[in-house]
Amino acid sequence: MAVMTYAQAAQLALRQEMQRDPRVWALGEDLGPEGGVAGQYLDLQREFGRDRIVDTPISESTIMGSAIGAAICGTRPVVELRYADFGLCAADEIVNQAAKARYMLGGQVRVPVVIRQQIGFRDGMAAQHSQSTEAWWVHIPGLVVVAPATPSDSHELLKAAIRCDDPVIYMEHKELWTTSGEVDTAVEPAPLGRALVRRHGTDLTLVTWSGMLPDCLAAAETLSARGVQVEVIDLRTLWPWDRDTVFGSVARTGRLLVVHQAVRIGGFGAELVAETTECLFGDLDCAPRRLGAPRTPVPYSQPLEALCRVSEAQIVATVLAMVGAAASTGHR
Amino acid sequence: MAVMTYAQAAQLALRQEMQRDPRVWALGEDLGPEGGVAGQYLDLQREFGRDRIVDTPISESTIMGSAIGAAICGTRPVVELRYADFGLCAADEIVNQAAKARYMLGGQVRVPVVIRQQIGFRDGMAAQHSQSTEAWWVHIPGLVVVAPATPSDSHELLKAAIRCDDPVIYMEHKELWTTSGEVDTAVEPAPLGRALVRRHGTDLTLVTWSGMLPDCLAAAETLSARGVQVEVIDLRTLWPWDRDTVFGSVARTGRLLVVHQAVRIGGFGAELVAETTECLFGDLDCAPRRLGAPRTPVPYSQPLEALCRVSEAQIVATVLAMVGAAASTGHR
Amino acid sequence: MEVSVERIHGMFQRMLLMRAFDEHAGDARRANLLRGSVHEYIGQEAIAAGVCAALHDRDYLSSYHRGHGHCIAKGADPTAMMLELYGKAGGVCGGKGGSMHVADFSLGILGANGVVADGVTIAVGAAQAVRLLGEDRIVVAFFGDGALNRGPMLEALNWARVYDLPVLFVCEDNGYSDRTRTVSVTGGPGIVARSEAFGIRTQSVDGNDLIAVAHAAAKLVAEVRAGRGPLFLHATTYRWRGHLALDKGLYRDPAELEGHQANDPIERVVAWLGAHGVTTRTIDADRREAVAQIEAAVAAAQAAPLPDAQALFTDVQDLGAPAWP
Amino acid sequence: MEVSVERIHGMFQRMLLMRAFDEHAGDARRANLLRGSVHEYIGQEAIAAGVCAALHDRDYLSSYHRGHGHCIAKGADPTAMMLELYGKAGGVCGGKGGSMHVADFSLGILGANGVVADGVTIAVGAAQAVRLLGEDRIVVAFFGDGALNRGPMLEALNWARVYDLPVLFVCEDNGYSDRTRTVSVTGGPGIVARSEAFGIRTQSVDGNDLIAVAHAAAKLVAEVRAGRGPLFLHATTYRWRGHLALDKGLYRDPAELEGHQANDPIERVVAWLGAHGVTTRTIDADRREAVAQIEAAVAAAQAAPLPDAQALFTDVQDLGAPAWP
Ligand SMILES: Cc1ncc(C[n+]2csc(CCOP(=O)(O)OP(=O)(O)O)c2C)c(N)n1
Ligand SMILES: Cc1ncc(C[n+]2csc(CCOP(=O)(O)OP(=O)(O)O)c2C)c(N)n1
Ligand SMILES: [Mg+2]
Ligand SMILES: [Mg+2]
Repeated sequence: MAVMTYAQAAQLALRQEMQRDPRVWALGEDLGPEGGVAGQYLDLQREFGRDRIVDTPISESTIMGSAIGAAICGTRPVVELRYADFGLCAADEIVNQAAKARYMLGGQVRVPVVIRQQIGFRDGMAAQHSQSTEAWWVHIPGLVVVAPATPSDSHELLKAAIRCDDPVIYMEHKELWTTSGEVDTAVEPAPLGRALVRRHGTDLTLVTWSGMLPDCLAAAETLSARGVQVEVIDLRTLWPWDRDTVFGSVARTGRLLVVHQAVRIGGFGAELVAETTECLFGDLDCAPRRLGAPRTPVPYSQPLEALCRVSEAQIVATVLAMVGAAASTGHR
Repeated sequence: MAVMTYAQAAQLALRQEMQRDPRVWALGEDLGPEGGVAGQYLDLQREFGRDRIVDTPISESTIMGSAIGAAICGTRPVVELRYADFGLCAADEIVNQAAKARYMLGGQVRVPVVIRQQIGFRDGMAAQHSQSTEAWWVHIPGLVVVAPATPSDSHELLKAAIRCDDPVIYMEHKELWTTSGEVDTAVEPAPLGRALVRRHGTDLTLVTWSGMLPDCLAAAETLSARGVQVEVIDLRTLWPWDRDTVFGSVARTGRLLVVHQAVRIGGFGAELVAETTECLFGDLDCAPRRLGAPRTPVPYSQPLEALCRVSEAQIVATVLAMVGAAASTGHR
Repeated sequence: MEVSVERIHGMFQRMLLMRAFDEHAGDARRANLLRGSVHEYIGQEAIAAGVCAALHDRDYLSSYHRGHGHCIAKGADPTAMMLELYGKAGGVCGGKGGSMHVADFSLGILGANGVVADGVTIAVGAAQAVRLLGEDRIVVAFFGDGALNRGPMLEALNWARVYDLPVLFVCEDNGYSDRTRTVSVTGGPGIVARSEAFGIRTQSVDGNDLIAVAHAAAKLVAEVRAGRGPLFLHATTYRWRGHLALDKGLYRDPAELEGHQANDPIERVVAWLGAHGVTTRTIDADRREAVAQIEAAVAAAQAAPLPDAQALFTDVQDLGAPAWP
Repeated sequence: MEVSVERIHGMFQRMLLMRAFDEHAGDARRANLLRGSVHEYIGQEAIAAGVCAALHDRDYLSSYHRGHGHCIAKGADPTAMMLELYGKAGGVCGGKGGSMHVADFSLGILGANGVVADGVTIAVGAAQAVRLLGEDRIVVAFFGDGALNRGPMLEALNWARVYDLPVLFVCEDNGYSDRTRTVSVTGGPGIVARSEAFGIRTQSVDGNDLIAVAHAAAKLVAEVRAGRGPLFLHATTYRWRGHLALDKGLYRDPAELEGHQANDPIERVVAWLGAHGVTTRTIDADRREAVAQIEAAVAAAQAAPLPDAQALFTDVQDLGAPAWP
């Protein structure tokens, strides 16, 4: 065990995997000079050389396309696309090639590539550097989607993603890089697709992931003091998501709230709510709800950006309304 | 009134708008030689010249980027991206520039551009030429999303899209090009954002759009013979979608089924189900459901492709299950 | 570097196979026996034959939408390919890919591709894998003249030069990008100037002259193998058919087509082989053999079973069910 | 084409303003008074000043992430820009854009841009609009050396040539792409070879020499205006600061920086103006005036009100509510 930041944990995971498997390598812009925008590649070029920590031209299409070629030919590339916004510059390669190659070629190849794209708001990065696009990738057959929320998961899930034989969209949150916590540095990575119950509760199931986890836990704390016990589930893997954990919880609590930083309309919360409603309609005590950003581009100015964020207060108020509404109508 | 195909109606709409407004023009690959892949630009280059029907290089990024520049500088471009799959080659330009320019620049500009992307299966086009990506665009603030299902709408909605001052993702379905029907050639375009009830019914609300409309109407016919009256709503505009019409109907029928050809997981059906559940929970007689393609790439082989399609039989069975389930548990 | 008559004869036989394959594929598509997009390679066969003859089985090849010829030239089994076009279970991709995705990984064929230029970015990545794994292979990327206007293609040229990758780029310049004349949408001095601007030495060749292509390819492939890549071969040619089987090519002047048909790469090899002692009888036998082989492939394809329903759900990805109840 | 001392003097004043603006912007970002990414233009001012002096107000300009200088050079109000950086309601974009999206459409400034090269594709489209509307304007697109490796940039060069558009491309070659030396990720003979490969006549200039830039730009702009475009200006320069305000630039040799600082484009104009009869007193007054103007802008920005909450929901799009209850 060691205490380290989310960025350090990510660096350690990649380092360990590169030591373990010579086929693992990474490519992207500016990985060498200062170890990436958050230091998540710090010192790795020194250790593994310029052929395994590859500094690339500003060529997102080819960064992605070449990684696909390298993946189907026996290596395991880790692609750094920096911001999820720039991930859109490689959307064609991700969707039309990486996600489909195995299927289209009738299983002749696999595409073991990790596609790192940072998501979320941070400090006025504005409309072109703040998006959370996880819903897009969940919709695309062939992709696995992972979003770690803690230093421990930053370590463990990156390792798991690197060992996955299929393309993994791996979304790190900009605001989490500097958070720190305990990391079991010797851990064997857990299988992808498992959620974690971060807090147990009986009154309502709150499903979240990535950058919203701290706010959700804080809200749960506040609510606990007011007598409402919220079960907080950190989804960790968005595709495939952990139905057993979520459904098991909702079946007990009868209430579902999904919280994410992405735009609410068309976000992944819609899928979770729709699927849960289809499967557990009879168990629901009130309408499942979703909280997310309004359907506006992310503004630069601080007070406006703040309004786009789901706040702890909003979570608390929503939970109270859901619990109260159910209380007033009683079990149906 | 005239009888014409969906492709002819689209051609007529563009022709009329180009005659009406000299700032309207179109660009894309192969618009001139044979009038586009479906003849939807037939003869227009002859009428309007190569400067207004522009044949472009295979440069999706610049097709889209240049249209944005031309739109903010006083013209009204219609962009032909051919298949929605290739639309991904311009995802960055669509999302990071077209959708956000007006907002980021504080309202200094508008981006009146129509972005045509064909969706859907047709006859073995396989994994890279069959996708329906409407859910992606609905999730992006700044975009309007339109999907006509009939020749009449192919005419009317394209005109409306061209007159819209914001970027419109305009999705035509490959299988609809050759369908024919009555078109009021002199019609003034209706406002975007209005659904049409294609069939009235009292037992269940079926919401659909684009290529699935014919199958849904056929299923409704079959169901009617079995005593189940389905209300079929053609959404036409996916963002903003017509809440009044959908909610009004669901409030009456108590049941919602969404049918689309896109992958079910993460599709736009999830948003419709989630939002309707949040707003009309107390009015629902059974769990709302969604039908869509499985989460697999689209296979080439005919029987496999057929299995990806939502069939009339599947719609009928689902509706019967929903109506029956509700009947057995009674109004709650 | 001299290429023997025997080897040219072998390449010629492959060309006949490509021709027969696509004659059938085009007709079958027009007869609605096949589905989707079928892009015939007819008229361009000398390029695939000449280039692939210089390759080893272990070398990688990436192709584009007009990909049947490259697969055959690299040694793929025409029967398994034909099954693929017929969407059958035994097809090279189990019937799930179709014409635009034919591939045979056991022969290093990374696949045809439905997105213009994407195969090229994949090819440079394959070369990076070769480098990283210390393997003795090279990579050949085929693409059309239209691809040179797509950003990813141009990025990939830069990429190959930056990392000095063992790639041979082969541009099959048939003058058309779909229904548009490529020259009308291509600025500046042209394709060779572009590749050279990225520091990639480029050679032009008459792509309808098998002997010339074979010589050029043998030299360039040897250089790439020796670590002097990336290099670029620009081969001029012409496609006889429409852009795809259902395109009648009406935007072309019939005289233009006739001129090019008179320059049939197959008949040019026939003449050369004749001049080098191969008898008409042998050549006629070759022709019959190619047609017979494709007829057998078609018969096999037509008789073969369609995929099982459950194939829909295999090879999507290891994690997660493609369809929840 | 001769550029008068008076006009050079005017350009010099703009350079001082750019310098003062970005001195403050960088410091303010480091002091966390500003947010997001702030890319200082310090050291590159002669390019914007020299090029924009050749433009009319009605001409269009598109910029990139390092965009403050271009806006000032084109005549944008530094106060409204500073308000934007401070996220204030009266900012050029109402505080919703910030440093990476400064723009003033009334002066033809289409905006800075957060995505490398995207401003260039927008610029060629602006030129298409000019053509279609029969307007008398030209378009200037500024971008960095790193952009030349992005596909859309290369596509846009082809595009401008194919349609013979009235565009002047201006590459500000400061040797770095973020923290990476551009030469290490750029294959072949370089930038000029690339633009010329697309048939775009290209001129190189010492981008730290205002006089040279001004002369070159005057000539090239006149040519583009006369319909002889597109053309390309390749201006070599150096950025003194890190890639962005929070980057200390530790990957650079301090000696490299010092060498370039000795080549300060501002001090070079000072020397030239001195040699052409402008007094030290005048120049000192200019310097004070620039600093004073920026100080006033900062004071105004700091005093100005933040946007109202409802600004969040304006200018998204005409149809549909951004947030349903
Ligand atoms: C990114 C992308 N844009 C457009 C298309 C549609 N398309 C398919 S082939 C083709 C023309 C390609 O021309 P070229 O590269 O010269 O190859 P050829 O067909 O002549 O062999 C086009 C535009 C596509 N498949 N991918
Ligand atoms: C498509 C895209 N990829 C990556 C980035 C991140 N990024 C911002 S600026 C930059 C370097 C640009 O270098 P150059 O074009 O030379 O401009 P300079 O910063 O030197 O002025 C990079 C990689 C981006 N903004 N957009
Ligand atoms: Mg071609
Ligand atoms: Mg630079």
